[in-house]
Amino acid sequence: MISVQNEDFDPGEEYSKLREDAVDAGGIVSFTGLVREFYDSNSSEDEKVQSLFLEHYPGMTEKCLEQICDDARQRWPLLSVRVIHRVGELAPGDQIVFVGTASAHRQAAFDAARFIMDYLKSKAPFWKKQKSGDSSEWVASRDSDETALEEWQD
Amino acid sequence: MISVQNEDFDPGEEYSKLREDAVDAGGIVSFTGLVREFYDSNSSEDEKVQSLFLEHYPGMTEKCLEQICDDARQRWPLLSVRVIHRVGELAPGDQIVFVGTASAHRQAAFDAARFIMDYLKSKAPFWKKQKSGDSSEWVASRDSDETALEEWQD
Amino acid sequence: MLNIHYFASIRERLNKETEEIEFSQSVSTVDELITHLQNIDSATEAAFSSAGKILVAVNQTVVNRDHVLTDNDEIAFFPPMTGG
Amino acid sequence: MLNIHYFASIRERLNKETEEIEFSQSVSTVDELITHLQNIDSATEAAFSSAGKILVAVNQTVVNRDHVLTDNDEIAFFPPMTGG
Repeated sequence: MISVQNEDFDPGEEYSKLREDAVDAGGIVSFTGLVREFYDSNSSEDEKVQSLFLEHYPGMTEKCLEQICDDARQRWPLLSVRVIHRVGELAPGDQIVFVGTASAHRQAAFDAARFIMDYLKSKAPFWKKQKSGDSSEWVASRDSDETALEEWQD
Repeated sequence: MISVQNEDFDPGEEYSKLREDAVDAGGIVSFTGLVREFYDSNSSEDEKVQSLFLEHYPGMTEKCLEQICDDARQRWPLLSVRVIHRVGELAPGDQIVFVGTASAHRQAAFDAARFIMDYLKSKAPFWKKQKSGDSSEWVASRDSDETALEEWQD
Repeated sequence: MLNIHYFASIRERLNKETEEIEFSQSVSTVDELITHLQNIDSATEAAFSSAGKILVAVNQTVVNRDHVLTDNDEIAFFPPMTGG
Repeated sequence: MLNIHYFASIRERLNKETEEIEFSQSVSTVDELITHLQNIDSATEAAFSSAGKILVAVNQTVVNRDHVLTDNDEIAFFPPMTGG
């Protein structure tokens, strides 16, 4: 199940739902991504990020996330999958993304969660704009995020 | 921080503590292991496991878990690590182990959590005895758990 | 009609979110549509040439530039994604 | 004295959790200690020969069978671990 939402989420509650849904699960992996107080790379001063704005492509976002979860289910025997991605205005320390996977075996749960995060980073239509001081700029995509995907190519 | 205990734990609460402790974390990974209703391999009937007894080596267990966490901290830049392992009598569906890792980057958090679980499985002094029907037997170690460790060898 | 959507930095450079373009033989591929859009005004021309890598989705699926368009397609232009 | 602990299936086969053995030159390695224990009684002999892989820890660290013992060591025998 996937959600794209403005509201915050509760990883503990999401874990409980995964555990309820996934009968005879042997392992449940949860990943929560948080907004970091990273620094503005284009700025001469090291200004803390004050806020992050998450833009997305309604419709395509949900479609992409469903596709990524389906791909994960094809690769690993998952009992349950949950993805939440927030959009809109966020502050440093805020929760931004949740990925939860349940499987009979721990390796499948770990691999699937990492796979979903890797794909979600550079294949789902989200764009981050960060505000620091008086300036705001779009966050550039990172080569390391593209490289992470190579591991999963057949 | 590590705990070896009879009592159950709350993964949601553990996540909240990790998030509090790990200032400027970018990703938090939680793994929870659950007792499966697996089947008695020596039995001719496919009897459901009724209970699992976890024996351990007090003193050495804590020492091993600390060592595994230290090794993980050497390999990855972790902001916080949490391991809980239950001992004593458990039933199918019960939570048995929790591993939580927080890092600036998601890959480090994922890899460290998987590393800790892989080592904990076959390098920390825990032994499982399962009861199904009238018989009880010690769970045999699995080759796949040893193989999982090979990935982490230098 | 081709329904065009712009996102993130591309949207800001063009200062518009959407536009509609008459579907015709001269815009039968994504590549031809980009050339057509660049010919309409210099702002679009500048935006497309300076914006770095631009991705294209047709009907909400990322496609290559030689993708063949059909009438009523939903076309989106955006920079590389930065989710998660 | 050598303080010996048995765990899990080994403990059950021997029907004891701990025992103490006088430290001496004839039990200066883990290997020699095992031989010594097997010579004491046939139950121990049978347990050690039929139990499959047995791991040894000295002072709570897993060691090889050629590990050299010192007086007051805490020695533990157990089957492969099955945690998690």
